[in-house]
Amino acid sequence: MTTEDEFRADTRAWLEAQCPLSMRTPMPEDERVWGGRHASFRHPDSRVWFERMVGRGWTVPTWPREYGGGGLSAAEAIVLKEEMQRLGCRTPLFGFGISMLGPVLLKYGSPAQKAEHLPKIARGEIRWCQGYSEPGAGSDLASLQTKCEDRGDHWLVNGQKVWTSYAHLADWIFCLVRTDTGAKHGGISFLLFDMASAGVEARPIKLISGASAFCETFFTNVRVPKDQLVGRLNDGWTIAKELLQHERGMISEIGRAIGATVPSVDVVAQRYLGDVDGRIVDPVLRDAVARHVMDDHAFQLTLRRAAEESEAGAASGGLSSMFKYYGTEQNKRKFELILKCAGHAALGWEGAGFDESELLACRTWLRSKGNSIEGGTSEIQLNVIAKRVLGLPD
Amino acid sequence: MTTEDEFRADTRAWLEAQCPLSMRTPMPEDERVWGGRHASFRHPDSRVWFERMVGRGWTVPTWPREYGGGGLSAAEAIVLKEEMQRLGCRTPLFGFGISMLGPVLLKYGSPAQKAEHLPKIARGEIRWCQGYSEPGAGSDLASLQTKCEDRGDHWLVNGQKVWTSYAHLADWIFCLVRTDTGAKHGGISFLLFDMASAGVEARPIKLISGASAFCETFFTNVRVPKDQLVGRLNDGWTIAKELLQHERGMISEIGRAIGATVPSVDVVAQRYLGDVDGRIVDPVLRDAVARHVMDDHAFQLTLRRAAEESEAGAASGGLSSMFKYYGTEQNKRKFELILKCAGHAALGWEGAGFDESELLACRTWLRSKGNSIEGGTSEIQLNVIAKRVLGLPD
Amino acid sequence: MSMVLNDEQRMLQAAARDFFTTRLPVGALRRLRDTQDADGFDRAAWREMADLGWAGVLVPEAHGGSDFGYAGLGQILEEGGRTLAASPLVATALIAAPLLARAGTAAQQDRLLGPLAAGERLFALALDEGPRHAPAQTALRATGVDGAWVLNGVKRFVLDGHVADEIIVVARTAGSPGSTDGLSLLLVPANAPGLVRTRVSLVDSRNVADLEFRDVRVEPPALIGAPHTGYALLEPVLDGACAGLAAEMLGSAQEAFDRTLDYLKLRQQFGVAIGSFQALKHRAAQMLCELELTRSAVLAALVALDARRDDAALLASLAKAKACDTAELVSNEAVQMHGGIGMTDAADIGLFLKRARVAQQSFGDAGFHRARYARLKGF
Amino acid sequence: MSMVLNDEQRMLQAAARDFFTTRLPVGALRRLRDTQDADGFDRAAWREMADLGWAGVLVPEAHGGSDFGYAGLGQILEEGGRTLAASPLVATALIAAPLLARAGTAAQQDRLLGPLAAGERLFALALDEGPRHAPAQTALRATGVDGAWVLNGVKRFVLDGHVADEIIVVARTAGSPGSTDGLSLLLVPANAPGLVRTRVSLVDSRNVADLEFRDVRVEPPALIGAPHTGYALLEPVLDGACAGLAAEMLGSAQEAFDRTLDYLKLRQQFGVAIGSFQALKHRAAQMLCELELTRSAVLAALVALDARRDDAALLASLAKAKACDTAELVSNEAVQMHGGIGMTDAADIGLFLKRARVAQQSFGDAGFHRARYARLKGF
Repeated sequence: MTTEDEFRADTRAWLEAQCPLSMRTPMPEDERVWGGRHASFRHPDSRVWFERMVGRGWTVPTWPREYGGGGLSAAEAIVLKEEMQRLGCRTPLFGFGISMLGPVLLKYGSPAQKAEHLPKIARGEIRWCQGYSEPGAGSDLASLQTKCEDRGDHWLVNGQKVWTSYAHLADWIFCLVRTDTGAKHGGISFLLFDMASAGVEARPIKLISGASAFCETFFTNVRVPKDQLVGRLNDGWTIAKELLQHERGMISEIGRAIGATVPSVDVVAQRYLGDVDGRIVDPVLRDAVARHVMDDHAFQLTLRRAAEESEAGAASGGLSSMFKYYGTEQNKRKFELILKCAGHAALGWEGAGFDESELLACRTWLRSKGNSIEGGTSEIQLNVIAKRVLGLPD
Repeated sequence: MTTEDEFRADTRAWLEAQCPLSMRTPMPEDERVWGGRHASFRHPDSRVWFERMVGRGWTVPTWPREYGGGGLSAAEAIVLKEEMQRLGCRTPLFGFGISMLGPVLLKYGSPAQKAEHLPKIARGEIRWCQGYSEPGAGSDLASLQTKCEDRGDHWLVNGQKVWTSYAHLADWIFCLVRTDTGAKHGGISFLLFDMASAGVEARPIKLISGASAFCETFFTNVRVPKDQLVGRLNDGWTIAKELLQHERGMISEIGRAIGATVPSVDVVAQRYLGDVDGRIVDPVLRDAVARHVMDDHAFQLTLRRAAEESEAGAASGGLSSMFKYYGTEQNKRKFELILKCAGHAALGWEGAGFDESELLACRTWLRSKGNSIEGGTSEIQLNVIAKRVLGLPD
Repeated sequence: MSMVLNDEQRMLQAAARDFFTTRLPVGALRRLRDTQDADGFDRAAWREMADLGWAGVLVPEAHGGSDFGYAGLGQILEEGGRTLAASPLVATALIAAPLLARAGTAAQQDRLLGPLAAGERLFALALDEGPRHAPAQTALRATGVDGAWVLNGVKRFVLDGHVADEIIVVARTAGSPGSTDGLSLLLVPANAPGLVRTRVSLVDSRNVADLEFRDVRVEPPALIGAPHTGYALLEPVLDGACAGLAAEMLGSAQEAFDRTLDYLKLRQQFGVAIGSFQALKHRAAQMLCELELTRSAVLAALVALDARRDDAALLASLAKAKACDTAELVSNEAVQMHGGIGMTDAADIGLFLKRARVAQQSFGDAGFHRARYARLKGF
Repeated sequence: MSMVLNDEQRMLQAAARDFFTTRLPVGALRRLRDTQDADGFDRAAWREMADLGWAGVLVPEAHGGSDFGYAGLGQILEEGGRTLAASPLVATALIAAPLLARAGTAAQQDRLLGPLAAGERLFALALDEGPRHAPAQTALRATGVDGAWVLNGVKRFVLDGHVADEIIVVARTAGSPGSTDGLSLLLVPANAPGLVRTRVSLVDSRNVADLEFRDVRVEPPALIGAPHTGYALLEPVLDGACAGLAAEMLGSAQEAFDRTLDYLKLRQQFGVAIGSFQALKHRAAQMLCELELTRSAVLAALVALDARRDDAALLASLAKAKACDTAELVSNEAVQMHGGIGMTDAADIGLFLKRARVAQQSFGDAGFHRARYARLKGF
């Protein structure tokens, strides 16, 4: 038996013994565990499962053991993932700390920063949020203006962030701030601070689709200890760019996940338009539905091809922008088509006259409009494709 | 009886007496009279009609009598036009001399230039062509490079024009040339010369749709007398702009005229797709046909509204670009739809297996692709709309 | 045909713009929504509109109306569309008024047109029974019992259904669903026993209700026109509804476009106004073309309706279809071009998106009207 | 399923690219056209292609074929598409070969597959009878007379119809037009008495002919498969034709796109490369997306055909539909972005436009395949 086989056997045995059966079922969104100072465990078993995984460092399997990680090799981490998928184990802990800040700290953090923050992320003790966009800095993120002044023994932060997801629930924030007004990209730094600091206020944003996890976050004379700046002063853009790439792929996935919560277009069409011998009665909409389903099909095949090419080492670069662009635009088209098929039935806001799937279709239609804005607008993605993939000049 | 009524009565009487009955029928394109040194009159009566109209100066009714015109007021010219339309009289003489060069000479020409050229245009003795575009100067016309050097007693012209319509049939050319390489727009002059000059060569261009009236025209050390420059040296761009505006409207009209020579889309659809109870059998294409016909309908209503607003003095500016853009794009869509309905039947190039209307549909489909390029591309029109109508910044 | 507004229409337009921007701006709809107003419109504002003669635009002067015609009402609706104004204009002034004025009995006209024009009486047309516009599918049945009509069935998404005083019900008195033959129009008082009205909350925060008829009994004078011929009476009124609604949609789309244009000039990214980016410019120019085409179609339809021309039906379908497609295009682009701010409830632009989709579905979407246009054109 | 090419396929692709760019570049088609070549393809080049094993890609090795499968043939067709190469690849190698290899009698296979793979014998499939693809509408009738089949009717736009040595005729032997039941496949020698072949000149300068059958008599061994069941034999072969043609169309569209991209970088106006204008950039990026989706669909279809998977038909329709739409988009944009030069016959780009439309119509356009996809998917 190879070491990997051995690891797989051990892992499987441990998971089978330790993962409660209830934690091997599909997870409703509201049972996700986010950790943090006010951690909640809506499903009682989720705390058990969370604590057992924390104990092995498997909330962050590849992080070093000294920081609360599992110390696994990349290959072992894949085995763990496969075994968890095989059993249907739930992800024990979610958060921007795990997916975004952690990797950055491992790469750019000082030894003290790593020692301070990584174990708390791994153990789900601190929940993080991301402070990037500002009212005046959206597509042009590098024009951000949140001011961070050196006041000798501390930094003084003033300004406003927007679209800070879950800021009202987060304990700490990692944040892009302006430390030099003389340079654009070269005047940005990457700062960490406690959301409980005096002068921090987070207000949830109501979207056209209703309540959201997004916040406006205001900083008024927030005092931040000097050692909470990550990487070099004025070199935050390097970190920001790495994280943006990551975010782009995530949003494209989220778009698809959201889309998946309502029935597929052909099912909606059959429900509202009726069918004869299995064919949607309205031939014009049937053609539109076919076009949409076929584009979805071709898009899924393209995702698979890209993955296979990537494994075979033949991946063409810049494809993440293509996937973000096409996936989000396609998701918007999906809901417009659902509206066309379902008529007034997909235009209900709340209350009587609609079933749950109809109300969800309406809200999700509205929410889908944001997919082509967040994480880099469609226009930005097209710019990126034109430049990086097609080599067209600026 | 007012003077206008009197003029109308006289005009009507003259036309009824002088216009041959055969000249009151719709004119096939090949019976148009273009005049010039090698004038041809395919229909014998067309020469009679042409000569009678020349005699009255009514080939160019508003030009002064001294230049061979009719000396009519604008109001009288409208009466003449109305009376000719009433009787269905053919236009006796066509040409870029009448429609383009004449007005320019009247405004910018020297007395000698007017005396020399205008009567010959009015009498159809000289046929003109227009030398504007160059291989390197299309959308960016002002980057033209055809060199015109002052050699003391003459200009020396070297360079190449392209898209010179009917250059191979024309006697003279009016031409934009570069007289100053130090300034872009301010280094262009407007020059006239004889196409029979040594060093001039015009080669007809074959288009994707077949033979065309367009030429490539080459100038190699062409000597041009000094007095053949119109307006001020290096001030030709002023004249060019005036003419371009004119050309834009004309091409939009030409596009529609070309489109009118093949049956309308719904007729084509019914022929090739069949109909049941009068309905096109393929419901998806029927929807596409309806969309197209409706857009045409709305576009025609818009043209009418613009005309009425213009008469009422309430016209919004910049609409010519909108009409050029929409009309030509719509014409392209029309032929793509015809191809979809007629299948292989609209893809015949020549010979057996197709009727005349099918072969014409194919050629016209190909020719329609040029509509959104000639006279300012669709992209240029959209730029103009964005700037002049919408006020969007550069 | 005239494609320019006459003086009377221009004055109406100016008065309407003034009224809606000051009295019923977008904020008024927002307030109705946020306070969960039971009526869903401002009764005081409606009285003022009636005083201006707008409730009775399509009511003959003899019955107390102002008789400005469809072209006049179109100007008012367009300006109301610019501020997303909620009011009984569509259900009462645009639909019920011409239906009663053309097809009502003398007694019905005497009793109802005066109060209608005065803004004192509200109406609703109960037509569709499913989520998509389909008059021929009417299944609600009115049966003759002891010389009276007894109604049984449901009507859905009835505009102003829960605030109307009188419901004009399209009922099947002969034939079966799928045919426009055999329909009759019946006037049912809102308080008729057996009529249950449930307000329905749509995304545009306007006023619609589902109606259930359980043995609702009305006497013979409730019949509008002859029995079984209701669709012939209704169709020209629906054409008017389409043209009028298209005018409202045009106003909304034009306003959303104008606001977006302002934003493109204002919003700076990468050191320049985003309206200087060519891709956005071209899309804006393309939207302008669609708006202009829609404007022409709407105006032509309104004028044709007033002249009762043969092509009025064709033009009404043209206007509604173009308005639907343009509203969809412009409302989507407006949100996208506003970026993140366009996604927030605090910004108004999303309200235009929401209203657009409901209006698109009312009285037939673009596909419905393309099919109708093709049929009318003989292909 | 593998969505990356294997070594054999990559080698085929490289060999094909080399062959077509050097031996049959776009200029070769232009020459055939301008010299009004009677064959419409280069017989010498075809022999070379056969020597490379390309005529017999779908012929089993036992019959002298190279048996690279659809995925292999797809690479060759795609590269041929890049240079608009005219050859018997589609009619003979893509269509006739698998039809005979799967459904032919042993005698037919012994007689025909060897010469086919050797490039010595050319075939044509005579299927459609009108300008649009519609197998069910087959009306050409084959009647049993004295134990033989007698054919009467017409076939239109038959690819390679006038150069083929053998025509595979789809004939109605039972039922009536509108049904795919009752069709039979018959092998008719090109020189059969009563068969009149007229070459037809299409805009893409390729090879098609109209065929007229007047009492054309063939003996029973001409029948492929059982009588009346021809469509079941034909359908998987048509799927292959669609996937293969889609591969060719993808190659053409990709080449037209690549050439346009080069032009956008080269052509200067207003002092900059026109490829720096954002509106053109965005349109180019959108085309790239469509090309990538098409590429995935084509590859998936070819792989599924080789594996004889259940979803091969679905994927073939997906591939053809996407290829049609992408070909139309890219060919139109290519001409527009080339500006005036794109309108000239001297530039090659117009040839891509012309070929695209004919290929779109062959074996069903995008609408045809969307309807088929929906039916296969059960909606």
